[in-house]
Amino acid sequence: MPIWIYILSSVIKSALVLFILLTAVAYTVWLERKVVGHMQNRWGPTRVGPFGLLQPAADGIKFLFKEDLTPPHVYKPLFLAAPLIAVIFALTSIAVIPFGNSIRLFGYDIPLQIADVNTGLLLILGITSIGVYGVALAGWSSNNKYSLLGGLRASAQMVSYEISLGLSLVGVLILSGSLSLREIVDAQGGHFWGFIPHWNIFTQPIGFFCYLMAAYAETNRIPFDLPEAETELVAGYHTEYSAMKFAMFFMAEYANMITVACLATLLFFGGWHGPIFGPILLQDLLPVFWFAAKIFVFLFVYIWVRGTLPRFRYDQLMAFGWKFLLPLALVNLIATAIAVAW
Amino acid sequence: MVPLSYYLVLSGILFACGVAGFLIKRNIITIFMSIELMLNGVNLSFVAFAAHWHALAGQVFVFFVMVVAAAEAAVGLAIIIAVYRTRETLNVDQVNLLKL
Amino acid sequence: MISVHLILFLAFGAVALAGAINLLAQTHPINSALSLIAVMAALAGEYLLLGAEFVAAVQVIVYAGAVMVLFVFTIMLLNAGVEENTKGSKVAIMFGVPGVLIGSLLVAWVVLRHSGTEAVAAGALPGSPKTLGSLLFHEFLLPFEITSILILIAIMGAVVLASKPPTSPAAPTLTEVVD
Amino acid sequence: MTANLNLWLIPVLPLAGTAINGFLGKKSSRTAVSAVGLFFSGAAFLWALKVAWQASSIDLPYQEFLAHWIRSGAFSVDFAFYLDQLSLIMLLVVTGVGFLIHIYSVGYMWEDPSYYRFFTYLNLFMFFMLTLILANNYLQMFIGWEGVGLVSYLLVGFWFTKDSAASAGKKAFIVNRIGDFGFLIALFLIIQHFGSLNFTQVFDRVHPLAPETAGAGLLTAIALLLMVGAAGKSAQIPLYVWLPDAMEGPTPVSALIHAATMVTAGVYMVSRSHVIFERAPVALTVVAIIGTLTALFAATIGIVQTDIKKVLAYSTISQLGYMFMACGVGAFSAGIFHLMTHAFFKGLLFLAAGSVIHAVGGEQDMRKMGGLKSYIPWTFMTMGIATLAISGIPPFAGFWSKDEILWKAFSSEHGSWIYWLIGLITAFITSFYMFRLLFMTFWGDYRGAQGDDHGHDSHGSSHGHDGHGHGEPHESPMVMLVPLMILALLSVVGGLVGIGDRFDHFLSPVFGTGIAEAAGEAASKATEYILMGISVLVAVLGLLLAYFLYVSRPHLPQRIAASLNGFYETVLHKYYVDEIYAALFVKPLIEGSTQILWQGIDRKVIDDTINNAADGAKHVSDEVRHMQSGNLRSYAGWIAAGAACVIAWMLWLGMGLGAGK
Repeated sequence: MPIWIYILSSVIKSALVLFILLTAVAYTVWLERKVVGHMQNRWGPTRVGPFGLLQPAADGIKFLFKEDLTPPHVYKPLFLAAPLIAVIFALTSIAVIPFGNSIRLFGYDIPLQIADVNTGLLLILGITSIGVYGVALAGWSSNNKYSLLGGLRASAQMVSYEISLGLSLVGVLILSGSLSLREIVDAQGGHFWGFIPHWNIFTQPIGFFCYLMAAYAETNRIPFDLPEAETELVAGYHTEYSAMKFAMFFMAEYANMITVACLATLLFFGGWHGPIFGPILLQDLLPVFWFAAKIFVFLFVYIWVRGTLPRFRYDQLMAFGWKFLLPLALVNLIATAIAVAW
Repeated sequence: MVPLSYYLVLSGILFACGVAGFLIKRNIITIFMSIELMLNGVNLSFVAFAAHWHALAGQVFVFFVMVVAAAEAAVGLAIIIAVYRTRETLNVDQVNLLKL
Repeated sequence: MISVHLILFLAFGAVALAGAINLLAQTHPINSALSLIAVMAALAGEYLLLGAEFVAAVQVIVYAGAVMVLFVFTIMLLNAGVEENTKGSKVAIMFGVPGVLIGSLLVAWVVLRHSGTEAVAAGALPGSPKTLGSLLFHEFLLPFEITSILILIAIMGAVVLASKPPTSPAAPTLTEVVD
Repeated sequence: MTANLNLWLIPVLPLAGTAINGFLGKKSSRTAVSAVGLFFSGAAFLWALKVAWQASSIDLPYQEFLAHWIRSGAFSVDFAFYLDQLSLIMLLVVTGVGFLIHIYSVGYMWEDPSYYRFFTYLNLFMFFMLTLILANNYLQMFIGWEGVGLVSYLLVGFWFTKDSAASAGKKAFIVNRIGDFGFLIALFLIIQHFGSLNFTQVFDRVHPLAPETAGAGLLTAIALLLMVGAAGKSAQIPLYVWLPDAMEGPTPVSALIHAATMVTAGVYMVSRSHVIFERAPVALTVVAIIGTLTALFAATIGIVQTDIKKVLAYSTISQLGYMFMACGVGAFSAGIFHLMTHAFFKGLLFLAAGSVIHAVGGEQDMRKMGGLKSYIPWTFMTMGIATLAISGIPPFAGFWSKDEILWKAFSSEHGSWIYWLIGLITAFITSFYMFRLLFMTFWGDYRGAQGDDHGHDSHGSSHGHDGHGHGEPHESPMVMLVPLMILALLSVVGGLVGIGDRFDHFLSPVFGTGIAEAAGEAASKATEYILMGISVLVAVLGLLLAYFLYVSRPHLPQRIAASLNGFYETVLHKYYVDEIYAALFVKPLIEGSTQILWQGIDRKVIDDTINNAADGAKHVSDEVRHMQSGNLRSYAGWIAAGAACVIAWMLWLGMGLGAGK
């Protein structure tokens, strides 16, 4: 295709994806409040719009119009930079995520993916690993002991669980023999003897478990949300933040959740694979639907876990990461390698 | 197409900056960072040469350098922490007693 | 595409240089650390230009993602402030800086004189993970194993060194050693 | 060598005694110490007797291998023992006389504060001496050689608190070193040219060589060097000076080491290597001349000595001279014969002298004695016998051996009438001064101080014999007298073994029915008897002269001395030999060492080199130290500068190569 079409399509896809993502973030928040509310015998947001569906918009407006105050004694440049770093890297990592096969528009078949990097997985890992800086710097720059502790915890925890995360993925990589997400998904097409889908979750249950745990820790979600443990450190690393900056951290967290969900779907649940039927257009859109559905499931699980589990102690967190999760991932890796070698 | 010498010059400058940082910075952590900077400069020349001579060994070397750098960072920062515990300072100019 | 390649090279190089110089210019270690991260990211870009995509990814993950996080962590832990400007050593100024200048000038001269103008194509040498892996596990197996032993020793050393009091900050120092 | 004689026991037994006494003696009682000492030396003696008895039944020489010692290439040395007639005789003499002297020492040293030390040394001496005798190679012999030298040093300086004793010990040691030097060089020559030190091997390789009649050669050199060693050990000119001073040691030591056994080691060594000497006529002549001169020289000094032990010391030297004269004329068996008899009567003389000294309470000056024969009859009798024996009055032992030597000196083809004449004169002088000693000591009336201090405290407090004040001279205890009597008996009958050349025949397997024998047949029996008569006559003349001068006319000697004053003085001062040596060797040595070696080389060269090096290093490091300021950044600065230099250098090299291409 000509270069301009390539660029044009990229721009359009980027805008589209960004819009969808932000919306998703917003409604994930709404969903969380609703679900947790019901779990706790509450209604959750109801006032703004039917079922409080407009609540996210209200929140956004509120964030936007709140006074953006910067406390004295903070280290300004980094205090300002930290939320940007967090949100930017959170949003960037979505760029390499494929939502489905390519679709034909105007005679060109356009891949449903912003950038098809053949080491996409590594890229995502790298971006998430850089995302740590957002939290850490926020905690340090806001010159407040709670924030600092939060930042320290965040950086330590993220760096620790990154290892388990990477190792838990290696099993999948061995099976699919590629780092390109698209190829990984393609490798999961088809079924075992007819009816069981050829998904990695069935061959890599331990790997999936490790991934899930590590991902929860990476995203600082319950039960691993030590960096913002409100009972100990007022609000952790974003204690000093308010208004839009706080919103950025918020968005970053949920965007990361979505990225994780996408990765889980792609790596373990066969991505957009699913029953295809109906007319051409439907056939083109169904994969995206399946993909979204799977992501929704994961988000729900996130919320569910939050509603259910208590918070770890920090030493328990570290012990779990280093003494249980990492060895488990290693065992899984070795087992997979042996199995493949046969 | 970029001449090889550009890469080499770039890496050389980075390395020189590292050395200079080692020379003029007082903070022990910064000095440590300048060491990492030197290593990065070397890595760049490794990769450039690898591409120039079509020898992947260069990139493998980069891995080893990285691994060593990581290990060094771990031990070095642990040492820095230990030093800070005893001297209460990170300024190398004040850490000039050979034993304490 | 030649021009694009050159432009990208110059851009990344400019970032790297700016970062390196900023590393020297800044008086606060955290700023130096961030500028160093910038340098590493830029170098990752250069690696991509050279086709060493895997190296680039590892550069980002290990260096930018782990080693530097460790640095930042240490800075935060020790709450390192702006470095005071002490008159430490005349030697470093009298001999060191001229030495650096002379040495780098000599090297630059040699490089420019002898390396000629052979161009390196963009992605000249695609270092795909597969090939690198096979190389690493076949020809460089022994160094690989030795390195792993080195890492093991480094882990233990870090733990021993940093874990004087019971509240040990050593746990994170282990992390990047492993990835 | 069918039977196993276990020769090794003989040296090892005294060594065990040494160990026990040396380690435990300090704590244990005198009785225990003496019991140990006597037991082990006696056991050695008994074993030696058993060996002698067995040896008659087996064929000698008998060798006994113990262990490998040195094995370097073709050259090897073993710990092994060698027994033939020669070493058998030495064995019996050493163990027998040694044992007797052990017994005697019990009485003599009883009150000495370091009694156990004395017996430790005595046993140690027995060990080394027996090693020397039984060695089957020169190196093992050399061990014994050095060992006896060491023990001699220890025993001469036994009362080391006394200055004269200490210095006498040192003198003995040093003078012996000179001799050992020659001995060692001889050994090196032997190793170089014969590739072995084993007696049998060396002699087998020497045998085919023709005698070096025409001038000097290798064998002559070896023989002369060996003779140097022998002269050192056996106190021959010019190395005899240590022996008179060695009298500072306890009297039993003088008897055992400096009369009976050790000093004869030289003679033993020379006759042991007779094969070499017989092929070096020049060396033989030198030996003979040295022996003869020593005999005469020492005898003349002996005349005027007044210290009873000094007299005996000089007579020992002169008797040793006789032995070397015998060896020099090729009559080794005669030398050994005289060695044996001399061991008997000279040992006896010393012990008797010791008994006399003991009687008069540590007094050694004969002018303070006299008239003792009524006080100490046993000592008098035994000493008289010994005197008759040494003077060569038949039928006592000395007569036979000395007459044998004189006859050989006259008749052997190596000998000449000059040796005989000098030997005869020496014999005359010998009998004169020996009887002088006897008369001055036992005749006349007691000139010693009664009860009060016993003259010069030559033995000081350490002697332990002035512990109880001597009222008047008293006889020694039985433990001291018994050895005297036994030795007296031996001095009477000991010579009879030599009648009719039986001794010669006994030793002939060792020395071969060599030159001396043939010569003996050549000369007629008549001459032999005439010469024999002359020597007896001379001896009697000496006796009469001594009686005339010291008994009937006691004041004559002073007048004679006064009349020929200068000569008398010279002789009294032993011809000023010590002074000459001091002037010639000792003082230049000390001066040289002080001025050149110590002040010059050690202080100026060595010390200054070291010190200056240290100071230089100190100064340099004072400067360089500033480099190591402990400041990290300055280190980095040095590194950077060095790196720049290295880069420049490598570039320069690259230039050179580029230019080269």
